[in-house]
Amino acid sequence: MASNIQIRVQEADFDLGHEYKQLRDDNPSDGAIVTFVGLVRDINQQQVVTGLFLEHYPAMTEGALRGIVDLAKSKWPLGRVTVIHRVGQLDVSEQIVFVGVTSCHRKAAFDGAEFIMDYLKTQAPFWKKETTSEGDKWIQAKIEDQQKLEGWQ
Amino acid sequence: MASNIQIRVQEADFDLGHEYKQLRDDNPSDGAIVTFVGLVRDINQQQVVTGLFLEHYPAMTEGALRGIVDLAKSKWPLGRVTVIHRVGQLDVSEQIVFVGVTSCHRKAAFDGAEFIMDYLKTQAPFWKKETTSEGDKWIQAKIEDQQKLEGWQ
Amino acid sequence: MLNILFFGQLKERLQTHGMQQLLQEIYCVADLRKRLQLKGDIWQEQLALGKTLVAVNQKMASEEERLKDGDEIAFFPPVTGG
Amino acid sequence: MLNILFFGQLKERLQTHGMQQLLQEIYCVADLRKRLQLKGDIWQEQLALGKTLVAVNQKMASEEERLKDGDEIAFFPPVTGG
Repeated sequence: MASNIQIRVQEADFDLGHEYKQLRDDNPSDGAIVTFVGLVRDINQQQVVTGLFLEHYPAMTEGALRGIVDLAKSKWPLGRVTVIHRVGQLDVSEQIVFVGVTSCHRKAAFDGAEFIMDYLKTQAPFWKKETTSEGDKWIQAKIEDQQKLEGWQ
Repeated sequence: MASNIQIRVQEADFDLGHEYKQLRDDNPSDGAIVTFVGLVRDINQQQVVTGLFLEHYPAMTEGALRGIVDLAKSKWPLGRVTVIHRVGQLDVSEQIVFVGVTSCHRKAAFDGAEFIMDYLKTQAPFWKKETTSEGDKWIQAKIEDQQKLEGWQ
Repeated sequence: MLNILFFGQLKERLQTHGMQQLLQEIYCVADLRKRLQLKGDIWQEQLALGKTLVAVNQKMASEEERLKDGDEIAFFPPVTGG
Repeated sequence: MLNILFFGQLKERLQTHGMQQLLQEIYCVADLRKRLQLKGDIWQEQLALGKTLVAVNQKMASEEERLKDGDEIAFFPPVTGG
């Protein structure tokens, strides 16, 4: 079912309506579609944020995302899955990441999308550097994200 | 924050891209947006489905949906919430329901959207009648939906 | 007078959208349910407790909910939207 | 020869994108980590176990993962995408 999985790592923005159409068209057996979009917030840990730089490990990134999607598909009856992650320089309110999942079942679609985001947050090789009112700084990984991951095991 | 809640019960279709834009625009403090769409499946309980009729209790429906959204907002830090539910005659693959939720936190956005769907499924006054290969029949409520609801308590 | 409504499969089985009912000796939802069930076998069966939900003035209600003149009471099967 | 890469904050702190390293007496990830830590105080500190993750040939790896000629080994801080 490899053709049902779309993974893209790109500088360009994406369009939710377009991605949703790709998940929905000619797919009459899946009754549930869940999408997640992550955006650049204007405030993080009490500091004003004016932008974000996203670095990644190009040779590894797509493979890591594909591994996460395969793992999700082994756990739930997912139909189509799209993951898009942007890299490079982003402004406040810009879209960072898209996860879209279809399934015959509502709970599988919710679980699959959340699982992919939780794994992506802790396993995919991306690093964020924020431009804040007090200068540039690398975002530190959150212990909660690691703990949330363990909830799936 | 009543203006952050949009609730619509309508015969007309809806456009995900448009609803997403309403949730996202001028909302720089919410970094997570989760959407759910439910669609008419072509097969249900091993029978071919050719359409769906959705009846509701007009005087009660919007109030019931608003109560569900208020309950979700009391449990998680949700920003904007949109719920759209269609009524009347629908064909296979048509959109039935939309739930869109924004939050500063990813987990709150996922939980809020799933909670609203779970409550909607068991508490909002809608009834589905399927047109199948073996004639029209009212869909029976699923015990799993009731059990899933209890998981939130 | 109570305004009574039926929805979904219940409406089809009873072959009516609703009716009006005098409050006479009806104090709560349970009293009204029992009174309606006296209207015949199909009413007895279709309005059985546990088979239908009830809303009073557009809010989900219990069997103990008290009724007063002018209330709108809706009976319906478990909901199946979404 | 091993091809070594650094990413994120680690790359900035070490002031290098990466380097090549002879396999001599390096059998697994742990050996390589210790060898690199000998390069100075900042290396000692930044490559401390638990502070950096490691991938071998683009897959997350443990300290025990065996290394062979031509492997690509990447060290990086805990990831922060999404």
